[in-house]
Amino acid sequence: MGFNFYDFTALTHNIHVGLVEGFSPFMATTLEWVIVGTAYLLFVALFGLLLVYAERKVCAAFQQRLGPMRVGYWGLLQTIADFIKLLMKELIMPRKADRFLYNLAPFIVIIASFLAIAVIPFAPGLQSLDFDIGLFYLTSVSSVGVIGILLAGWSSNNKYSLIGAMRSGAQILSYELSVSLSLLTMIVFAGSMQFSTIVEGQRDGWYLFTGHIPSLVAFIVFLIAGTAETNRGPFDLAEAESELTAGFHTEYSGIKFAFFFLAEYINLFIISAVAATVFLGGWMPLHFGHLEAFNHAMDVIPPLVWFFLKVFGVIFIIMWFKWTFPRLRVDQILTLEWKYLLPINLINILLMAFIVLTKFHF
Amino acid sequence: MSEIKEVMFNSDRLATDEYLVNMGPQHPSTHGVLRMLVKLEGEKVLNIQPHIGYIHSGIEKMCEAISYPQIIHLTDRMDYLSAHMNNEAVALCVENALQVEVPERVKYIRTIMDELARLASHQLWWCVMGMDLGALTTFFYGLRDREMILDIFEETCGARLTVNYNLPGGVMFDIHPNFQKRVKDFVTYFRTKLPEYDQLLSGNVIFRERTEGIGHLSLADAIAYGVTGPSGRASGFSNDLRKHQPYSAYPLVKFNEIIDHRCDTLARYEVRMKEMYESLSIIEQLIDNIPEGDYAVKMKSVIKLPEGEFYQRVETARGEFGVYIVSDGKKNPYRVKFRSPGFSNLFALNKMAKGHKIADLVAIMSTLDLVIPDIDR
Amino acid sequence: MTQDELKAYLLDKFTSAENTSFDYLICLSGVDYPEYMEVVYHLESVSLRHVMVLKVRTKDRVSPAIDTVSDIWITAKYHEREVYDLLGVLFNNHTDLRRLFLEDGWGFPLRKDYVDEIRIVER
Amino acid sequence: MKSFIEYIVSIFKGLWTLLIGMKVTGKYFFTPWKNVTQQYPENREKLVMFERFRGEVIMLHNENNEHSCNGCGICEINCPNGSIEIISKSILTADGKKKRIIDQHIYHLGMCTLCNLCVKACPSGALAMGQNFEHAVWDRSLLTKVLNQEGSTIAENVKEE
Repeated sequence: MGFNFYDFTALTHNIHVGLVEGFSPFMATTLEWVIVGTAYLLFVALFGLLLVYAERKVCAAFQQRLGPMRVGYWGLLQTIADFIKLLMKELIMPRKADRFLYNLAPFIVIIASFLAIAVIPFAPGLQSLDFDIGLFYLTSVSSVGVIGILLAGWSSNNKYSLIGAMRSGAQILSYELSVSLSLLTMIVFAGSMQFSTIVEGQRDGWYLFTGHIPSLVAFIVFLIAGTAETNRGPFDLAEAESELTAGFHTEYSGIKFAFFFLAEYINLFIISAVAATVFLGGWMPLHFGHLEAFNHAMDVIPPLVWFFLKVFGVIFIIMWFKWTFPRLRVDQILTLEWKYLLPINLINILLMAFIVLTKFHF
Repeated sequence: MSEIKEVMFNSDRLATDEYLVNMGPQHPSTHGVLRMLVKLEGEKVLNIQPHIGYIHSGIEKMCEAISYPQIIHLTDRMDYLSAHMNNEAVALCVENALQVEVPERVKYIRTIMDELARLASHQLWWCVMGMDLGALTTFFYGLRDREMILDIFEETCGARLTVNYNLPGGVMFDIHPNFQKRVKDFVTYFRTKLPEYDQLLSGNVIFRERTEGIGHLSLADAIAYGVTGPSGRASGFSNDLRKHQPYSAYPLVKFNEIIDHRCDTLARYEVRMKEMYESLSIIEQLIDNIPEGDYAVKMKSVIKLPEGEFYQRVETARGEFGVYIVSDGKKNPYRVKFRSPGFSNLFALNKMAKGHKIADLVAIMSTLDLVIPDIDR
Repeated sequence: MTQDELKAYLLDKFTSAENTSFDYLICLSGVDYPEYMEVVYHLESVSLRHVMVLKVRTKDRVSPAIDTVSDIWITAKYHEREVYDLLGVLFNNHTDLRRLFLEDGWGFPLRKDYVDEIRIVER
Repeated sequence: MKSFIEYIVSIFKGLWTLLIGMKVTGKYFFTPWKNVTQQYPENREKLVMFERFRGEVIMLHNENNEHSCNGCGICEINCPNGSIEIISKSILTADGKKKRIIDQHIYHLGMCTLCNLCVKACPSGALAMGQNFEHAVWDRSLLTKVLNQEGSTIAENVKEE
């Protein structure tokens, strides 16, 4: 079984064929589930740790510091040490908390992130779900997470948590609109909601470049709304530590807190991955129309590397936002959405439709 | 459908309620152990009741048992960010009571030190202001620059924060030979960094949205509540004692009293930012002209104040600081009272934050620049 | 002229008359003297820039009481609470005379006869 | 129409101020060699405190293990916190006279506020401020120190009390 860095279709196909031949259909399906599930779990855990480390180092560099330096070479093992610490911590529950919902909330948050990650195309053949409504599915499952946040805030029986959860609810419900509309702009342009089609459509140039101004506007709006969607600064009202100590997860400790923490970073990854896929061509290498030599040089770099380069690029920009800007106030966050992003988005869709109709694109 | 409507508009079942939140004593944005009982309606602040005294250290009582030079090391610990000014207030009060004229050199050194301390305090305030508004990076940039001032303090005074540098009759040591060069280096360095502060925070659209028109404190209220310092000057209350009752070398320098009439959080922010420029210019005027001479006059080994009452006011980074000493002719004061700026400023918070959001409360508290040991004493 | 009228008249002269107008209360301190308590007001006029010190003695040292000035200068409300807290001077007509720093039932630590054997070490 | 133009302008102005802010942080991100962090235990060898730094009170001893403290107690009087205690003892001098000299100069570091008043007040210059700042100990009693070294004697040229 040859291993191809450029196309994983053969690998996944071979595994599938091998399983179907070796086991009964039911067993084969179950085993496939287990393998895919384990792969995603591993990926999420490791990538979450990596992102936490990256965030600390990036933030340190913005602030002229060094960041974690003690555990491992350049502090590489710091997040693992932190994770072990979180695992061993006592799980504390407020006496008057709603036991069932309090325990349920972190799982809802993290399950929502897991559901969303399923449709992300990492490389050709490395995607577990390839619907024809992929983008639609993604926007709908990613908004399930807010239920977890609301539950966490309400059930902990803490006023700070409740305020944080309410802020988060208002914020995510509003920004869901902007995320969807900016993606809708690109759907109009791409003509499909299926991730594989969208990526394939960017073979000759990323949508960010081929879609003229509307796609650039959509990209900026998506970045802003996506940052808000992940509850990160400058939109981190739900856990604004200078106002609400820790917002909705004030009362959580140990592994349950780790779930919230991990979910935040996985959401960051999802938003960046969607941005990379829809606007920056996913795993597709950088191609410019007729520059054959350049295009071939770009093809040498494996798609998986392309994908992660783009994802990290977007993640870096979102981190840059967080470590530069002050936090918005709750009414300003809604003003920004309803008075600025929404009208811009609506006009943007019109423009995009006009461009698509007149075929005024590359 | 009609049922749903009934439920939705039935005011009994949809009653809103006020609720109380204890912000503090352990809260990230109260800058110490201050507890505020905040009455909220949703996010809106209805009433704030500050509860203080968590780190009351009884300095006024302690002062009654110790001698005058020893008082100074306690005033360090009240408003630790304005330690020099607090010390100077006590030193000046004792000197005035004894009618001692300090050498010119002492006056210059004290003034430069005051302004350096004011800069350090405003830098820390700036970082914390950014942090309270959620821009964490400002904290590190501010502390980075503050470090240079603290190094200057450490080299000359021997300590970074609780310097205890002033004594009745002069200062504890002469300035270090490197002092002038270091201060000049710092002034040139900081002049390049201050515009960066503006780019990062002052000009930022989010920051302006968060501060403009928030926390209005009218001139009449500022006077009635006794809000002094930059917070009062942002309401148009001209109260800079460096201008009105100049002490030390302040009569010799030219500087502007920064007054703003916009009365809001942004005005308080900008007054402090402009004051940093004024402080730099005061230092520049003095640093090259420090006259030769003694760094202290010889005082008696046991300082006894004549019977009577003495009051001295100085301008610290937070506002007007007063020392009121009642002496009965012994070597210990009969009664010492400190008028601390933070105490009066704190209680105007309720007036300013009423009707705003919780996030604004944090921003307003930040611009008041409270130091809790200063309030509790 | 009764005492109240006198007070009102004097305070009116203080705060609003053109050549006095003491509108800014700098400091309000209480001092414990052997026979009486004294409350000292440091006043300044913002427009005219002159300063005045006003002293009021109480009749009694054990349970001293004087009228509040918090209706004239709002900041006095809190300064008076501090004086009450530390010296036990009662302020008549004060709207919110509670202890400020210490808990209820604590003595008045700034009085000269205050004894606290645990926390105060005599040298 | 005017308000519409203002609306558009405000968007671009807002974005511009945000970009300026990002420029500042970005500048520091891409110049990591300008980082200001000092890694403390690692740089212990290179770490030199300023000569006036007040870390603790020490008593100066010369090479013959002699100090210049005559036990006058002025430092004890001048200390605001009572962190200095002087215990003196009587000895018989060579010519048969009784003389009080210092036995132990006890210094409670845990109570000291490092205000420098004792050093300033000392008439014979026996005390000084040390630069050591690593005072952490497991037991509080270790913070009570005896400043005159064991077997040390008073230097000859010091004025008697």
